[in-house]
Amino acid sequence: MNFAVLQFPASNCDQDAVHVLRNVLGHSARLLWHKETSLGNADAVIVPGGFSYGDYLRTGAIARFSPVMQAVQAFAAKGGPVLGICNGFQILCEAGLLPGALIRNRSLQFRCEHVFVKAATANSPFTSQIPDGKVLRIPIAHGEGCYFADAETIARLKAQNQILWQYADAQGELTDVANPNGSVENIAGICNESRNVAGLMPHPERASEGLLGSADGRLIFESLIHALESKSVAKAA
Amino acid sequence: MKAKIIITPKKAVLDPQGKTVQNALEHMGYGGISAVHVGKYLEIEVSGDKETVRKQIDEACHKFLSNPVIEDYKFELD
Amino acid sequence: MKAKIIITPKKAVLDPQGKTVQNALEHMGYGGISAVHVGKYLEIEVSGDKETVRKQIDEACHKFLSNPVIEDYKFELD
Amino acid sequence: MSDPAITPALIKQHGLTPEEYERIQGILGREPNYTELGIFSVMWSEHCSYKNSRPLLKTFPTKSPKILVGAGEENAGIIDIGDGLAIAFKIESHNHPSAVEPFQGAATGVGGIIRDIFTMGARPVCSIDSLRFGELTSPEVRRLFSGVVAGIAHYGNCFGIPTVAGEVYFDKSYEGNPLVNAFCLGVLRHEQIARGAAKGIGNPVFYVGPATGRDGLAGAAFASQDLTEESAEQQRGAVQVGDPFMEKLVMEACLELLATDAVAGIQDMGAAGLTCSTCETAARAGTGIEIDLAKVPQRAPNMTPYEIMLSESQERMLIIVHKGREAEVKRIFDKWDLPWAEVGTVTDTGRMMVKNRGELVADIPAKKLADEAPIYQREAREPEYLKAVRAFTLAGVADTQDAAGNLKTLLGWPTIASKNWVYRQYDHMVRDGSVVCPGSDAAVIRIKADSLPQDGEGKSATVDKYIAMKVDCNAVYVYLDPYEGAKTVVAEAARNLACSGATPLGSTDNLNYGNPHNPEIFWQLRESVRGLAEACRAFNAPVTGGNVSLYNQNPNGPIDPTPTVAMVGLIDKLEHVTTQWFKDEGDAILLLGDVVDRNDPMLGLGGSAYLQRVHALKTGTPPRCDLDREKELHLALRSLIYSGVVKSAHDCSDGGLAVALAECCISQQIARETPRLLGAEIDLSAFTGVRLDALLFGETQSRVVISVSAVQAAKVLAQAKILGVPAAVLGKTGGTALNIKANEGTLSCDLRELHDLWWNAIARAMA
Ligand SMILES: Nc1ncnc2c1ncn2[C@@H]1O[C@H](COP(=O)(O)OP(=O)(O)O)[C@@H](O)[C@H]1O
Ligand SMILES: [Mg+2]
Repeated sequence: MNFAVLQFPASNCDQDAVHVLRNVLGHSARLLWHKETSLGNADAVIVPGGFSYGDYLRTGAIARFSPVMQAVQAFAAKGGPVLGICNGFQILCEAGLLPGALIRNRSLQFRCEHVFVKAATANSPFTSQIPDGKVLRIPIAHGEGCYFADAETIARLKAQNQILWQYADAQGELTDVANPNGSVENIAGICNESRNVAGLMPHPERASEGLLGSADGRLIFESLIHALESKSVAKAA
Repeated sequence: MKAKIIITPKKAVLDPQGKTVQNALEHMGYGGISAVHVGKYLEIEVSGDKETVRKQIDEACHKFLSNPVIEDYKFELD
Repeated sequence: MKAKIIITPKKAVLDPQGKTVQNALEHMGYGGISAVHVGKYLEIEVSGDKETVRKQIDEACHKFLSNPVIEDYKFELD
Repeated sequence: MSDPAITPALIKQHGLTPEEYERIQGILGREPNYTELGIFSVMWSEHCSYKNSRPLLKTFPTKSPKILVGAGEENAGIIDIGDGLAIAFKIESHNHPSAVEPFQGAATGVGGIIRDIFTMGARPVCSIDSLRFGELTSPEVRRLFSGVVAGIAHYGNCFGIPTVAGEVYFDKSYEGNPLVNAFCLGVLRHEQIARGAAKGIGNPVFYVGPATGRDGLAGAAFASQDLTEESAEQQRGAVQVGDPFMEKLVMEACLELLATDAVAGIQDMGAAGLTCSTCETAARAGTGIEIDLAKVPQRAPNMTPYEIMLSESQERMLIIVHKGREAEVKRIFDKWDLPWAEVGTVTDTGRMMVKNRGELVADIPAKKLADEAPIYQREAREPEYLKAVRAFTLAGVADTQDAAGNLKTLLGWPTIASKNWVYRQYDHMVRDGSVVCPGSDAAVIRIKADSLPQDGEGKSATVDKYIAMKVDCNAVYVYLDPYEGAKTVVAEAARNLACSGATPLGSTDNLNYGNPHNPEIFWQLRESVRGLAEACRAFNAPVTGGNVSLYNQNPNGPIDPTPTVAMVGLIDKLEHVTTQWFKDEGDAILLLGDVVDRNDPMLGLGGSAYLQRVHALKTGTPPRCDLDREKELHLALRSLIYSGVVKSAHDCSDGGLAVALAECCISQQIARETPRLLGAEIDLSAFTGVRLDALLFGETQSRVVISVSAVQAAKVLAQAKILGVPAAVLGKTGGTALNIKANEGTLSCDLRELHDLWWNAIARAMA
């Protein structure tokens, strides 16, 4: 498969995503500069983590106006899969591709640590390969990862099964101490209504090799690859 | 001319920073404080016809400078 | 009563945030902008005698709410 | 606005002595003007010229066949790691700026050291930090501490560099004098090494990065005097503000440009900004340089030549480009939306000529300015306090009656407690290479294709390599015995590497001291450098560079002498990477090394954490480190690790054996709020005739706790014997408590309680 990994000024997990897709999972992946207006032959888009534009003003606020994001909008509208990780999640929310917003962690501090994450549903191109009940161990690294949306939106997310990942404890319980940032409903990641755009704060690309302590994050990429290969998501080209 | 923009968190949005500042102030012995809200302040120096500028700033606030999901804004020109 | 506090980066001090927002606005096609400064806005709801409150807020701004090394502040009560 | 007249008062204000001023007149053959006076004052400050410390630095071992760029040659040293790859690393202090404005001071410290690394052509891949503050009971100390940590986090996280290791100490001597030492390591291929030399007469000189403001005016000079209210106030006027976003762009653009071969020389504008970068590049190449200040991008209106030359605005670089290749600079910097300006040319005059709108405002022989600062042989005198230190004995110190209580006190002391409050604020995993994260002895990172300056796309694949590193300094030991203490500083860093499975490649040091004009302080400096040099030689860890920060004293007194040492090592195979926590139930726990140094009258308790915290005594001769034995220990430990039997290895340092054992039981963190606790049953009754406190909390050097599967224990003992290292089985892992039995008493602690005390101590102190 061909992955396009977007590169904004001060993206800094872009190379990590390419590394995992290319060297660990054996697919083709290339960096796509934010001034580009076309996604080329991409089968899927990864919006990587980092501090696009220094996170100045608001996380993701400036990046979403990049030329490349217009192409992403069009790609997503045609059903092409888009996955935002950390800053990428923030950018997708700012761009309106995902509902809600990510605000300052409840602790007011940046947090980098492993957390446990549970898939709330297998019904998405990003979670289908995660075994039922499996608790993933994946790191987070963010200062503004507290997911917020108004009550109506949350109700809709729940009703439509759009909550994909939630912070949990080792047993899979959605406890308050397991929640590293104060997100409503322990939300770690969500998808849009058509289920082809998703974002999450944890970094699956940092948990895709045993030598880094966990390979659980691969399940998320493998779900996406599975979906692409079985053509259960549109090939928007 | 100067556009002075104030962006504040929406009432329904958790404002941990406001809460923390309030606690700290109480700790330091400042009494009588019932709420603290922390927001952003932007000052933009801009030239042009006042009405056009007003429209531009309003648009920029709405589309870019604030996020309507979590924030309210207001501004004045002078 | 409400204390409305505005904290801005000192003139001599680099304001990377302001500069980046200015560039972004220009990129989006907003013209005529010669400077952008990004600061903080605080709203404190507080009760008490106005003069005492004024003194307290001023002290809190100086000692805690702003960083006098790199920031200026001003406030009003209403 | 006209320049002030040069008066004796003005000369003094610039930190120059009358003799130094005469020397300047001699070099110029005339009176300097105001701008020139400023230029000399920053270049001849201790911070830039090392005028008080250079003779001592010459005694460091600086050579090995692997060193590609040695100490003092360039902005950072470079070491070969095989397969055509190399690493560049260096440590630097930002102490005074952090005292004035902790957040920005620390942030710009990180930014500065990162620039030193990519200036060499390397891609910065990780950083570490060494921090010191007063005690957390003071609100002012808490403000400094939280500001510094947030500043480091802000810069490193945004830039996208993992902060993978560090150390933090809290001691009264740092109250008002915080120490912030930042280290950065980068990776490159041998042929990618860039030089900070202004080569090629006629080549254009480019300025890239943000405009120059009045920030950090003469910061180098400020760092070279005592920290007083007045000196701090001066500096507050124009604090440097870091912009990590800008630096990330500048770095990517510079690495992209370096890959084109268009660059003849490159240097960052760090301390002494434009002044230092122009005269040093010219001096290195033996050329001259001419710049026009009118072309330098300026942020503030009406800046004077003096201000432009002395500004320390951040994230700026000076690039000398091969003539005819200017378009490439423009193309790449435009791509990254970065400001650039052509500001001058390389000349054959050997002079640094600075013009401003046609007028010559400075004209100085570059080499004399850069390399011929005065050198001082300062007077040294053994400090008075050492008499009492040496006279101190354990006679008046009663043995412990409450070993468990003491252990809890030590684990909950912020200096020993877990530093997770700090490193969880740092992104320590970005770049996908953190194999051992903060929380074990040394950090280990993986070097892979994208660690190189350019992405590696299309280039031949690289072999993965594993690099270990740690920074250490027990400054109390150094205070109590500068020579012996300094040896243990290096030994501890090397031991931490050995515990992780690594062999040292080299080291970088940061000498933090008080005012060198005080003979007692200069003695501390001289003696500890002697110890550092000897130990670096012993461990085959030559010094590739470093930094000197003197004048760390305020009206309340000087800091403890603090020579921090960051050591970097290589691990050949992933299987050799070892962590400190116990792994499985029923494993045998062994001690490599003597349980106590019986030749030490203080039994390892001199300067110990135990004496400090339990008896409120900061005295006694600190434990000696026999470098030969220490080296044998590391060799033996590594060979055991290579043989595949070692499941965990953790050295005994602050707090002694009991603290080390407790850390083996409680320091594995699976995830947020999820530690893995694994108990131990320890029997020390074979070690007779030693006080219980010395046995448990003594800090005898050259000791490592390892665990191996029970069936291997006998074999490991035998192997240790062959390797000439004392070894003993202490007990086995299992259960939910740490139980220690000794002749003089016992200790029994529930691990959940120990973990909570240790893990949350700093968070509680900060709440
Ligand atoms: N300032 C810091 N930044 C990052 N990591 C830190 C910092 N301080 C301590 N650590 C980490 O915490 C662990 C314990 O540190 P320390 O007590 O200095 O260990 P040791 O006694 O083995 O030298 C190490 O993994 C170290 O890298
Ligand atoms: Mg250690």
